[in-house]
Amino acid sequence: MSIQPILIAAAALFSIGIYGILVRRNAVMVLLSIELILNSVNINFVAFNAMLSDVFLNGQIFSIFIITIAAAEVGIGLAIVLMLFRNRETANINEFDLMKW
Amino acid sequence: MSSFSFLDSGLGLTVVVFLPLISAIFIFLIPKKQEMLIKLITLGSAIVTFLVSLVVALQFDFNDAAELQLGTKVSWISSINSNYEIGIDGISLPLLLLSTFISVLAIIYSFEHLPEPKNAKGMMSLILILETGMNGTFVALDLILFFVFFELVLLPMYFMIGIWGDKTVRSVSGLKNDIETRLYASIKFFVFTLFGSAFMLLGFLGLYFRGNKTFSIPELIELGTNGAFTGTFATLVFAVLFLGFAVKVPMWPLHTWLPDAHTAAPTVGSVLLAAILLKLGSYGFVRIALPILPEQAVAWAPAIAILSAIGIIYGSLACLAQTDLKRLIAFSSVGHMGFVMLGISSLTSIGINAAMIGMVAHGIITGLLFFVSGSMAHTYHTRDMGRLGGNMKLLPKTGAILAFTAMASLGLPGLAGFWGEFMALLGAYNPLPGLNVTIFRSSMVAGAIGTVLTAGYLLWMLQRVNLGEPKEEWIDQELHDADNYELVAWIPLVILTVLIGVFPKLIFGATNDAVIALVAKAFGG
Amino acid sequence: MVNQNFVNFLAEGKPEYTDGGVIAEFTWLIVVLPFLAALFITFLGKYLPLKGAELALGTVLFIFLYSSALLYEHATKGIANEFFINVGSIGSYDLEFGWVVDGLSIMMYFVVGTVSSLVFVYATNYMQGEIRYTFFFTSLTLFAGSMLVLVSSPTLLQLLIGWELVGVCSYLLIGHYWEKKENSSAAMKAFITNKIADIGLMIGIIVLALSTKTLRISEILYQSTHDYEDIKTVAYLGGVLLFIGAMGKSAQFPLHVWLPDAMAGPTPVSALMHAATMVTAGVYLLGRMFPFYQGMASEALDVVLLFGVITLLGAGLVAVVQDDLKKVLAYSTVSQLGYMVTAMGSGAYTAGLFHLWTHAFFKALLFLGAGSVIHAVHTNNMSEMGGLRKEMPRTFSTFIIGTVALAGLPPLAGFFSKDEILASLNHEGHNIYFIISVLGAFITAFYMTRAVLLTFFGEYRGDGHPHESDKMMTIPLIVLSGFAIVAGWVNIPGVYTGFTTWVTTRKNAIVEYHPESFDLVAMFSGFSAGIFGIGLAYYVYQLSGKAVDGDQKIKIKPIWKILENKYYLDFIYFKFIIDPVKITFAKFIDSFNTNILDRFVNGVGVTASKAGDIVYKNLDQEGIDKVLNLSSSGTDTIGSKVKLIQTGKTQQYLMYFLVGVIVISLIILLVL
Amino acid sequence: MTIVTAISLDLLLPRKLKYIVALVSILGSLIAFVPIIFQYANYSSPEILFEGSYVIDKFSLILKGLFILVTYLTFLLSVNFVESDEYYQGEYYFLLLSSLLGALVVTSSRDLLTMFIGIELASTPMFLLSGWKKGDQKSNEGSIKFFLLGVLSASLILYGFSLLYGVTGKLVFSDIANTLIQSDLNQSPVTLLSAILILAGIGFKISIVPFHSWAPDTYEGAPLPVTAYLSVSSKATGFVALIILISKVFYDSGQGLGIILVFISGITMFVGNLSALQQTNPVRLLAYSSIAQAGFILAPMAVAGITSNYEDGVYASVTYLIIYAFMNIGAFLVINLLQRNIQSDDMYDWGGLAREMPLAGIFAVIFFFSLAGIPPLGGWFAKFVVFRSLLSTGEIFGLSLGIIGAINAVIALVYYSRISKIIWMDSPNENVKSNNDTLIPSPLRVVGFVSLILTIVSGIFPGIFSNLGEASSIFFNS
Repeated sequence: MSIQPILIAAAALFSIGIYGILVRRNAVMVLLSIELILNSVNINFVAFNAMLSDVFLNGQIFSIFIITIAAAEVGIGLAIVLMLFRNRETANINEFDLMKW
Repeated sequence: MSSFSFLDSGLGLTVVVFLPLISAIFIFLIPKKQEMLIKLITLGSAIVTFLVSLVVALQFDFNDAAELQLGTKVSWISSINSNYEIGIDGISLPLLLLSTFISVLAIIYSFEHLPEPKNAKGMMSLILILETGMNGTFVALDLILFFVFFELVLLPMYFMIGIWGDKTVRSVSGLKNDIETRLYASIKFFVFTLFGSAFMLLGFLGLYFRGNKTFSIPELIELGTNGAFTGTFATLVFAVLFLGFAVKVPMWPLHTWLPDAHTAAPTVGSVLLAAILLKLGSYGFVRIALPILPEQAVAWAPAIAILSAIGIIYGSLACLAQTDLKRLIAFSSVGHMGFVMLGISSLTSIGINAAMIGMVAHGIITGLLFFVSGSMAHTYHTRDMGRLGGNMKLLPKTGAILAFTAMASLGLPGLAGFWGEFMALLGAYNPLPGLNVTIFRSSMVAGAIGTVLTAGYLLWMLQRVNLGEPKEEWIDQELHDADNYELVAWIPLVILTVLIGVFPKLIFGATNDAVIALVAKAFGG
Repeated sequence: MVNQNFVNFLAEGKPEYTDGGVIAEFTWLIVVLPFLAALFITFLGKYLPLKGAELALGTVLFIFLYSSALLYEHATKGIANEFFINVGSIGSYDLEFGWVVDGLSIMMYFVVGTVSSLVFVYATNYMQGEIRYTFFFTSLTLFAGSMLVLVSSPTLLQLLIGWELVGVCSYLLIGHYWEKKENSSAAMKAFITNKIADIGLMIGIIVLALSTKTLRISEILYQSTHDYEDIKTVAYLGGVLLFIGAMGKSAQFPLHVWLPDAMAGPTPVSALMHAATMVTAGVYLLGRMFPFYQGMASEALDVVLLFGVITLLGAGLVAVVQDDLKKVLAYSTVSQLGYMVTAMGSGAYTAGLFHLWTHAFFKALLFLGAGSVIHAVHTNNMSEMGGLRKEMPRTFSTFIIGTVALAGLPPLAGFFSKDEILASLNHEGHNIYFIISVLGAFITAFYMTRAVLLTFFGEYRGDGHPHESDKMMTIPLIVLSGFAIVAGWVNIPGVYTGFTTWVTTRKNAIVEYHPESFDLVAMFSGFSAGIFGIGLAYYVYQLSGKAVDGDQKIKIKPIWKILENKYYLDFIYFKFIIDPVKITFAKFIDSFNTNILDRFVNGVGVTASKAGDIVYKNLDQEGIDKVLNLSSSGTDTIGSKVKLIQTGKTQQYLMYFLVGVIVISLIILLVL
Repeated sequence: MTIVTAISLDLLLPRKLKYIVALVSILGSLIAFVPIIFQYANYSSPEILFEGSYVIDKFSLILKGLFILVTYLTFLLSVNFVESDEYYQGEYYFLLLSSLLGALVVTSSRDLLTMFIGIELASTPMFLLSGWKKGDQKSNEGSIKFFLLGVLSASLILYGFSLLYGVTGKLVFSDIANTLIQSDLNQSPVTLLSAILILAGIGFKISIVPFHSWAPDTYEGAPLPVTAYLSVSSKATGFVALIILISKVFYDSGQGLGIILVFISGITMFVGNLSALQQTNPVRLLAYSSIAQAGFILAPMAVAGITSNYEDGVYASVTYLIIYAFMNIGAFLVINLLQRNIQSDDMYDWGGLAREMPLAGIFAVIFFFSLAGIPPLGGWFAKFVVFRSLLSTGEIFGLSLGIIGAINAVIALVYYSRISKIIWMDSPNENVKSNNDTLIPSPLRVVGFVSLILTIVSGIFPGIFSNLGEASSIFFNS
């Protein structure tokens, strides 16, 4: 089967993620959107791997690394969000604008 | 110039350049309390520096003044092929001596005359760093080295003006709220000069890349005089060099930082500024811009001549309008440096010689003028000539020296100032063949008129400050005439003024051959 | 253009002379000594019994003796020699000082020596108890030195130096009483006026030096008398420029304005500088360069002649209306200088110098006499004098001698010199000028007689009891009156013309007309003019009633007014030159500096920080909102998005990010 | 072997007791410095590990050395800060060290995967550290912004990588480059797109316009030592990655990229400097200044991208990085010192402070004017090599960028001179309370003098540093 649909799907996922990052107010949702982006990247890698029938499976290895790192990042992200929530009783990232000039 | 005849390993010059810096660092380590110790060390090192420079001068072979002597060439920044290359010839020697000498006097003066906030430690170390910068610029034969020293003087002067400067608040045209003179002046001075030199650095790099990757001035001169640099490239490079040097000189219309800096600076500061820092620019023209880019020099000479003529007239007229004593002298510097540049622009051996002696003379005379005016401002707590008067009666010694210096400054024959002016005019009447004679002769006439205006404002200044009956506000006041520190600092300059005036060979003896060689090499004239 | 018969003359060779031997070699002594003396007087004078006056006196006496010795040597052997010291070279030019010993300079040495010795003696008494007594002698000595530097100079360079030094000394001396503003202003006026003239001299020197490739006067003269091409081209220009310089020092119209004001100085100063020495510098310059003028720049001589004649008449007329005794003498000096310049202009080298020589003596005499009078009555105004001949017999008699000498009656000095000038004018065929000069002689006689009558005759109009001055003052008067009588006898046409040989004995030969015997036309007219002038004045101021009313009789209102205002020259200068420069231009430049240049510079700074403000606030911090708001104003769909987007900073930053990416990719993929 | 040392350190650390941690990590970072020196000393040829995906050459060694030294200084800076804040010491050092590890990895990484891991490893800990002042809302806010943008940038980088992989099927840079050339895809949209995405991602780390917006806030919020580290080390990491990628992967598709970079660096200078002019908060000022400096560091690479004369570019950038690192840390130190005495976000409260603490005053003069590039302080040489490499080819982009640089140097002087002016020339501000804490704790003293000496030496004998830069560039391109 051709690779285009998959790539398009990945791109779509990427864009949705971006949209989410920009539009959702809740920090958690933003984190999730980022997850989406990372997954789109994963799809890319796997798809390419398949397309190129890469014997070293570089793509798949890469995607595994990405998954792990994504997990770590979300962890950190949640930690920060928690901390914020503790201090501000809100997870709405748009309310964090102390440091206007 | 390409083949060096090293009489020694350049040790002497190295000492002359770096001894002050070293002692400055040493002074940093001495606790503030021991003022006397600090002052003595400073004075000692300055005197030693001066003596060493004298020794160097004695070693200098005057029959061979055209050659760069007593220098050395040690690898410095190998990766860009920039070397610690130093040496002196007849052109740089007098200026070097001037610089070391004036520094000594400046230090002697500031022994007892530190403006608020006293802090001898700071002031002394700044003077020493400044001296390193000045001496270094005069001996450096490598563009990068030259640049570093050229810039090294900025910081000390910036702080000298900014910390010890005049604290009166004044309004500045174009700025909404008023500002302390010293702050405005210091940053103006700093930014102006950096503006010039930042572009100058680009110019140096341009030369570096066209001149098969060397920063060595002698080698570049070799190349330049053999026409290596031509066309738009050369025009651009000369333009930026001009910018860098002309700001320092300062040439009209890049002079506006000067009056403010001088008015704001403490006495020692303005003395060093007038006596030596201004010379860095004109020296740069003679040492770098002219011989490396002769073609462009010829192309630019008329412009420079016109600017100088404007500077002369402009400066003198501005002087006539001043009520502030130090500001008046500052503007007079614009006029006098105009003569220097006029001489340089003529591109003849006469003109450039005139410029050289003009630099030295201006250094001595204007330095002295700033000494005197500074200490008067210190005594009267005002520089407003409207309030001064009868100074001759109140402070006879100071007044007498002021009068003498004013006479010297208006180019009185028999005193140092005369040679610079007269010979500059002499050079400008017959510029290098091929230059537009009309322009130069009219600039010469302008210069000649300038001499009259100069006499005018200086005599008027004398009339307002020195002569007449003292104003009653001073009569019952306790005013101190020049004390010994001041006299020790001033008398040598007076003597020097007379000596050079009567026996200009003191300067020409060194410069003439070098200048002739330079002109012959660069312009074949 | 080259004066042809002159070149022919040269073929015949120069007059005889020797190198002068030791006495010439050591002439530098008289030049250097005054400066040393001045130094000592300044620093040690206070501690000496006579407050340093003795040092000054010793110096000038030495000068006097040495110069008389020289003069004797010269009169007997004839000396022409010059010595050079190299003080450095610039380019191909040697800068040389030195001293020249020849007829001209020796004559000047002698004049300077004699007059200054007498004036110094006079001054020791006259200045007694005056403020800054010691410093006065310092500057007086300095002045003598500078004058000697000037007249002894073998190079144009040294000439210029002496020239300006003389100017400065005059500044010091005129402004001696600088507590009062008008005095220091007068000093400034003198200095600046001279400085202006010096532009001419400077440029003239530059022109000549560059065209002849040398600064040595004798060399320049040699070239100009041997038809060198380079100098020929600039000869006229150079000649006129040099003369402009001379106009300054020798107070030629219209640059004479400084001299009358210079009377603000103490009288001895006026006697020394503004009668005998300083003002003769210009004439000396013309004399020194005379071969050049004759050889190359004879057109320039016409200019010289013109100005000379104008001066001698104009100044003479003004002298008539002066009430200030010293002013009368001042203007008469100007007019006499006019005579000398006229002589030079008419090519009468010897005549000019001869008048310089005689005039030096009797004018010094007159000034000192006036000083003695003023010293007695404490005023300068003749309207407050009168009848002093009884109180001050010696002053009176000597003053009379001076007057007669000046009026040009035989056998006194003035007669011979003035006669020679008239003779040469007549010989050269300058008829109008001749007539004017005769008229000038008449006027001279008139105003001098007027002065005498107003001062010494009638009854005393001032207050207090004037009495004869001290010996120290009267002796110089007597000596000088002696000179005023005999000085003319050294050059009597047909009888004894020693003076001519003196001054023409120099390295560069002079050719000119020497009257073999008296030119009767000239002699008669000059003489009668003198007599007539005296007679008329005597009639107006003595026979017909009181002397003070004399002015009223001859007063022709308009002319009188013009004269009293000195042709409005000062007015014009101040109105149209000094004030504009000093006030208008200067102010303009200053405001230009602060309001244009500085404002511009500061403006750059301000603009930078403004730009910073914009960049930071609008672009860096909320620019994206702005951009999007702009774009959003279009369609609602975006607008709705925008509402979502621009709500907070974090997402705004994210927005930045992506917009950045998109923009860049667009640029790369589409543009590049 | 360097990396081994570093890893072993991290493994060691958490088990240690808290108060030792600081000591150990400081010592550790020093120890880690030793093998670097040895390796550099007896360097023969690049060591290639994991079939070319991890290379130790002079370039990497020099930068490793830089990173370790910087981290060491950061530790010293931190000591007092961490002590003032009672808990989580171990973690603090651990996080810094792991970030260092990431940086070290990046220097030698020669394939997509390693580089990605390195970058992540370097940046992830910083997210936490920037939020270290838990009570402080600014700190939180800074960290969340930092985090979100960071992750976004990471994902962009990843997307770019994935595209590259997709196009070539390789991970190792050299292979990728070869494939790109062989099947000449250098100018193909996909390659360029990936290049852009990667550039954007890295642009975030080196905070160039328009990816800089997080920097001021995060810098302001984060604890000062962390800020110093951010502005020096992680910026450097980004640059290392950028340098490697441009000159190893995209060196033939440079044209368009280069031109874009030229514009970016020009704009970055202007935005950074002009914004810095407006700052009264010293940290924000330094933030913007570091943005402007990024523009300077980027410039040579940008021009190199156009002329594909990478040696000069790398040489200039690396030299600049090295000198910049020390003077910038010094600058942060100065802020730290002054704030210890007068706790304020407005530097105008520090009027005349130098009278009380002259040493800090001298530090301020040296470091800030060095940043401004005034001889004989190190900064001038950094700027000089940049100008040199810009003018070296004499083509128009370089020239114009040089002129822009010159103008910016002048602008920068104004705000760099401001702090010195305030503390030396202004009169003390009465209504500011000072906790008269003028004495300087020894760790900070050490930091101060180390960076002082390095700054001055690099100014007076720039030979040393420029040799490092040169060596790195030459061996790097071999």
